[in-house]
Amino acid sequence: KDIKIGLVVKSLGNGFFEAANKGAQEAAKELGGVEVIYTGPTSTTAEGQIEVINSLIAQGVDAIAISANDPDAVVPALKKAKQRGIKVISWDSGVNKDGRILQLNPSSNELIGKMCLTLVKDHLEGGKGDFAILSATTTSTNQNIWIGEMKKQLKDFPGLNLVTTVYGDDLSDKSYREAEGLLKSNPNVKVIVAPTTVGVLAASKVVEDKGLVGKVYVTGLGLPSEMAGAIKSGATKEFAIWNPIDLGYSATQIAYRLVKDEATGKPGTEIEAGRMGKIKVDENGEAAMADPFVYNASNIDQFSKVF
Amino acid sequence: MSTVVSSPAEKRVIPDRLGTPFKRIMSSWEVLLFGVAVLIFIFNSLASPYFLDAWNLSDATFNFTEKAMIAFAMALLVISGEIDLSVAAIIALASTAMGAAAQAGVGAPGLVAIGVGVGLLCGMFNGFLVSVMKLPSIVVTIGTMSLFRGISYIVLGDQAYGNYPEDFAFFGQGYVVWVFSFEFVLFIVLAILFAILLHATNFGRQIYTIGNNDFAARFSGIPVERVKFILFMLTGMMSGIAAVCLTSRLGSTRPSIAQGWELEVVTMVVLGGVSILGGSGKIGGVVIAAFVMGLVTFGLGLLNVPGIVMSIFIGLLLIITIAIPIIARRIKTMSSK
Amino acid sequence: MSRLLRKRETLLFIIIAVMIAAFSTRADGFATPGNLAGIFNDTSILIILALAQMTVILTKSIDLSVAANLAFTGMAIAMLNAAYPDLPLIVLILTAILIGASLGAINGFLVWALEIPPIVVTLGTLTIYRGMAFVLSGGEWVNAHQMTPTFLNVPRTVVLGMPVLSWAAIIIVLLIYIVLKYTQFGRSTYAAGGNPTAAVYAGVDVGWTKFLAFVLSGALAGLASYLWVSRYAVAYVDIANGFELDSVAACVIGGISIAGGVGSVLGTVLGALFLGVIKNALPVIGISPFTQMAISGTVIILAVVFNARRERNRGRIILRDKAAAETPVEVSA
Amino acid sequence: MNNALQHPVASVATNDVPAILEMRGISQIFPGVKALDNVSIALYPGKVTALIGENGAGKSTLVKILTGIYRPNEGEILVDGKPTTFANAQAAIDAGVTAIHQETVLFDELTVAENIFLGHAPRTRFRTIDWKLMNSRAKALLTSLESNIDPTIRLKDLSIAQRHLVAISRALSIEARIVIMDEPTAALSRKEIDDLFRIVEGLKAQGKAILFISHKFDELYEIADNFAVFRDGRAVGHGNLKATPQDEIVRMMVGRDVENAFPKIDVAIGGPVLEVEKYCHQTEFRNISLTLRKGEILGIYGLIGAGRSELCQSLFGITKPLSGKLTLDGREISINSPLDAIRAGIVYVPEERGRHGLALPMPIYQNMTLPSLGRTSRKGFLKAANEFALARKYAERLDLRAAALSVPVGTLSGGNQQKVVIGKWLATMPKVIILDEPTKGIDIGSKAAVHGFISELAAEGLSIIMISSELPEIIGMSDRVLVMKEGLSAGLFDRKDLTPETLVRAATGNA
Ligand SMILES: Nc1ncnc2c1ncn2[C@@H]1O[C@H](COP(=O)(O)OP(=O)(O)OP(=O)(O)O)[C@@H](O)[C@H]1O
Ligand SMILES: Nc1ncnc2c1ncn2[C@@H]1O[C@H](COP(=O)(O)OP(=O)(O)OP(=O)(O)O)[C@@H](O)[C@H]1O
Ligand SMILES: [Mg+2]
Ligand SMILES: [Mg+2]
Repeated sequence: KDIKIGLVVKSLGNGFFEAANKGAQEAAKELGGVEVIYTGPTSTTAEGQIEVINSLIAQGVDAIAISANDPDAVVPALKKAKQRGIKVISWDSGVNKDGRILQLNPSSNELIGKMCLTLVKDHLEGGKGDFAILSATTTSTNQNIWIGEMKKQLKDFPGLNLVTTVYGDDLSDKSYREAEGLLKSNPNVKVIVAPTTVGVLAASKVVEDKGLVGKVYVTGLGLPSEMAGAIKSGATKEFAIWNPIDLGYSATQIAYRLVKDEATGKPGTEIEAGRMGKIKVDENGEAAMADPFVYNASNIDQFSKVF
Repeated sequence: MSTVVSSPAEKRVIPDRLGTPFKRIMSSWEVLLFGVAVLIFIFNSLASPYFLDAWNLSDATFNFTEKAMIAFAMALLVISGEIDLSVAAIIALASTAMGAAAQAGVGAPGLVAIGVGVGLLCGMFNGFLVSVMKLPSIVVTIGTMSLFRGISYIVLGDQAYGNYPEDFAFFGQGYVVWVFSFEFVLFIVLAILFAILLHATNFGRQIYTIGNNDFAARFSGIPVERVKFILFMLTGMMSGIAAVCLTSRLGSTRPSIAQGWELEVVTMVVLGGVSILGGSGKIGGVVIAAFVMGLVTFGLGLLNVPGIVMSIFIGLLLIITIAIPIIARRIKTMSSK
Repeated sequence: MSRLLRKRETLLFIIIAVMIAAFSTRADGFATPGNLAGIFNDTSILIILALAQMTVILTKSIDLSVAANLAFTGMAIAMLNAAYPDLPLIVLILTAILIGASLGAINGFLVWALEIPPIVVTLGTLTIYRGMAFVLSGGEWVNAHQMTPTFLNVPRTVVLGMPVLSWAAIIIVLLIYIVLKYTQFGRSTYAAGGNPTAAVYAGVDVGWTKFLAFVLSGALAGLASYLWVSRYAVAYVDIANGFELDSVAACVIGGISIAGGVGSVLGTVLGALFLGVIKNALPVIGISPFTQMAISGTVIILAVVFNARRERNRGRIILRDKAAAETPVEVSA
Repeated sequence: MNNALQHPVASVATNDVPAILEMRGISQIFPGVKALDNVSIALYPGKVTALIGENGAGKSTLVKILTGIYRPNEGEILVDGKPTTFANAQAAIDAGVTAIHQETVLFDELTVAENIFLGHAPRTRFRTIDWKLMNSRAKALLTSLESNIDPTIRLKDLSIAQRHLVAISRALSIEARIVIMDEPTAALSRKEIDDLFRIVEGLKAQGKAILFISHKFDELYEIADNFAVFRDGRAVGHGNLKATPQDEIVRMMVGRDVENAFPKIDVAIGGPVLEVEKYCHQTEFRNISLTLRKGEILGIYGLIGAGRSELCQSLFGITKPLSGKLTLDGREISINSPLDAIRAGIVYVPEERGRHGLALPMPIYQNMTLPSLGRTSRKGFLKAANEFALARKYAERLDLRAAALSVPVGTLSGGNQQKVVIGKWLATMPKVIILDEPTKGIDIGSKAAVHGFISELAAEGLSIIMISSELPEIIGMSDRVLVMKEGLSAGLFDRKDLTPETLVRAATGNA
């Protein structure tokens, strides 16, 4: 009988997660005897994810790998899964400790925060000046963590001045308006950094539309396929993202090993993850995959075809 | 007709009712809907081997119990000719209030009181705008929908409230006996209470009268405004109760909680055979509609159909079930002509 | 003059002007023509959708599926553009209008032929259309680099000092104004919604009028879908989520009666601009993003209260002339 | 079932010219009522045909068929001898039929000009509506009716009489060969009626056929050439009006002597029950005082829109008076809601049965017990058995005809619906009952029953206020009559002074 792994994402219809699914399917094929059920709610709500988790539990899957909409709210449902013998890990957007065995971070949060600040610095002339953050919803776990990290590490980047943080709710029109308003009320802002694709895209559209290309830059975390246009227009010079395909791949690999009892996922242990090599679990039960990778005009065409 | 003036001729007896009770029941909307529910049940059992399992079915009830609680009150409101689109926002606000109280160390009973109380207050605010200020409820509640949820955003921002007391978890996660969760039992109890209120009391009769003809209701001495106010209050209170259950089930509160539920609740009410134009509908129908929606989403979920595709099914189900009786009536009048 | 002042539109206009003035004290340059033009441009799509919604509301119906229609149609033409970059833009735009109109026709047909209440029909199609967008795209996005430059650039091309997007809104406003004011269909919408019985007596086909209103609403949503997708250079399932309620709110603020038969194009446009100004101003004057929702809710409620106050029974004044003759002072009351 | 031969076409045989329009064997069935039963009628160019019949005889129904609003269940319509079907109102307009309907069905929110021209507005050469031309034409039409209504104001700002003029203008604005007028004069004063008649003469001269409906015989004899009489949905007579005496027509109409129609019982009238002193309302009425005594029937007469209903509704707590004093059984009371009124023992049987009186989709028994639920229920819980018992009691007393007490009241005939409304209020056991047009739109049999019933109630000691626009009814039933004109009292008349002339003169203010 096949091993069934439920890959639960924040919401369906998001390029990032579609790419992660690609990786998961790749891992499934590689491992053999694994069926990956790619699923998620219609909109990014915890209630929707709980319904999805319940139906996975009912189907008796062997493992659930979830990118959560809310780190706390899904915990009761995941605990129930655990009681029924299902191995639960979280990836990308994490779940509180008692809801999962381990959390697979796309990269370490610290590194991501640092990467964002580095991107900002690289876009600023002389590495000094004002910048602002355009985030997703006010409740997105990982965005909030990264913003927290950026604020924490700001002292290591002496010339940078964070003016404000605004929220576009991952909606194109709202992000657009927020970015527009932000530039209006803070004309000194030279860089907008958005740790979410919708945000980077909308902000670069604003820069383009306002004829600010070359004066204001947009950067952040986004998928190459979605960001290609912004790079071409010049609103964005470079941006970063880890590889979501690898993320889905690793999550599936880890879930498989846990189901097969080839790993425990206990803090301090290591887990075999196919082509990604060994992944280490730290004392918080978190694991980091790899550094974010920087994309710019030189490599965008190559990667925008992939994810 | 040879004589024009009516003569007080032989007293004719008018029967109370026509037909047998059996015939009356068989021709009702609820029976049609029940048939649909049975079909879905059978289909689900055939389509997925996991469907017929007591615990799985018990889990599935969580898909609809909270929404259905609100739907009961909403049904009364819709029957009276009004609507409340702010119910989901009331959940958010009530849940936020409970969260804040929990951080301050309030225990489970206090939290329940706060959740229900905030719901009640929100309902009173809606009721005030509709029945005292005489504003159209659909517009008012579009406004309060943003207002109530907006207040949660002001309070919580990007934060979340967690750390609810241990015993608070019972309302959303506890089981009363065997597979029957507290929520499910509460759902059944509320269904019975609402059925009694609507179908067996003077108040229920007043609701129907207002929905059928609120002029006639006013001309008959029914305090139309007061009844509507009470119904909004009741809907707010039920939203508060749903907020208690949902918050307890999630164990955390964010301002985005229960986003989009208002339309699902209205769908449930309409699917349950309550006329959106007011004046007719039964609680029984809403109960069956709750099961239908729960079974459809759960069944399709077992087949791993994406949620958004499920919503296509729900949309079709809504339109088709409303259309069937209309088409049937058309065909009947056409063939009789 | 006093008649002009008594008009709701004038008052709404004054309120918007006051708001802009107030905002500009908090944010320099808010009231500059350039910025205001920007706000107008930004509100264009809402204006178009609100006009679509208004036409339907006038007939005593409601179209909750406009935003879902936009999402589906937008996805369809974005995919079409990505798949066949050689298709001329005009074909794409016409396709968008056609698809939108067809979806509107489905709503209209259900309302007209089966007499299902519009709110039920569009509550159903709201989820169906968005679901179809998902099925169509398989959840994939259509991104900027997949769209052709013409497709993307036309709405932002500046013609006579304004982007085409703004012009599109202006043209639609004029068009709808003419349709509602000067065509038989337009007047029928007012008649069908204002007094359905009387409409039947006057030879107006109420069901058909509703059908046409839904088709028009759909067509406008289709047009808006192109504008949206090209403006934000991306198409995905969730675009324009929640806009159905925004469009209703714009109508209500603009004084369109939800009970049908009452309202003006100018009112709707002002209602949409009112929302546009607020949405654009709040981020600029540094209102916390968390407060914005509560503010817009409050504003909607206030607008409704205000509108209703003015509506309150001036009623049937049999004695008005008499009273006027007896005590001339009372007239103004 | 086609016995058209037994019902020869109602027209005047001496006409040599062919009819413009002919209806043959028309039947119209509503749930519970056969409104028209195999009637035939013909209209001739240059002639005014009077359509006469009691309330509910089916006159308006015929008008609605002719204007394409109803499709008859049986029968055919011939225009210029060719069979035609009127699929909708527009089809009728296209066929050259225009009508002033009995109820003014117009649009409150649209301007006067638009109300007149909706559906056939003048167009510019771009096929768009020509507002300028429309306004000027509307102005011209209104001027021809000697009215100075501004065509650009909204209809909602007009009085009832002005609305009626707009409705008339609308009918005249349509280029038609057949003009139907369903009680066009009901809300008009004498001067306006004269203007209208001048226009009718003009239409006659142009060779148009006119169908004229009115209950006022003097008007009919003044304007009509031919007549047709309906009774209970059947055509019972026709001929040349001027050659037929009024008595004969009345006999055709009601099928018996009129004097018997009002079975008023002589009652010893007691002391005052309800005293109204200087009742004033913001907009509807002023300075109305009246005294209602035990066992008395007080009639209130006036033209439509005189404010009678508003007065009585404020006595019942629906609207609030601005000032005034109300005394019941010697104690001053204040009534702020219908519930107060019901508790005090004052009830109101509204004029608009369907709108204000009944919840049509709900069962008969539930409608009947609505204001008495307190008595039929226990501790707020419904007791169906009690409800049925109460409903049955009054249903039997009023001789209600219904299939069962649980059928929706909307399925009953008009007269039976009216019985339900009256029963509903009698069940509250009131002291004072206000009847607003109690026999409006109900068939002759029921009407006599209602009249008999009203008399019985008075004899039992109930005090009754009866609003009516029908002179015979008001004269036949009332002990005293209050006449209202434009919101003011225009005189109080004792039974001995009641003549049609005095009442009409008081109501219209014309000599
Ligand atoms: N839409 C309807 N549904 C059911 N019954 C109706 C309808 N319209 C009319 N009737 C009934 O048909 C009969 C004829 O009504 P109609 O309005 O034609 O009378 P009328 O001769 O015009 O009376 P009046 O002089 O009061 O205007 C009445 O009994 C009335 O109640
Ligand atoms: N100026 C007006 N504007 C709007 N509606 C009016 C006006 N005048 C009268 N009406 C309507 O006409 C109806 C009759 O008016 P009212 O009750 O004052 O008169 P009435 O003397 O009772 O006449 P009747 O009962 O014969 O119609 C009312 O329902 C009222 O709504
Ligand atoms: Mg009539
Ligand atoms: Mg009246």
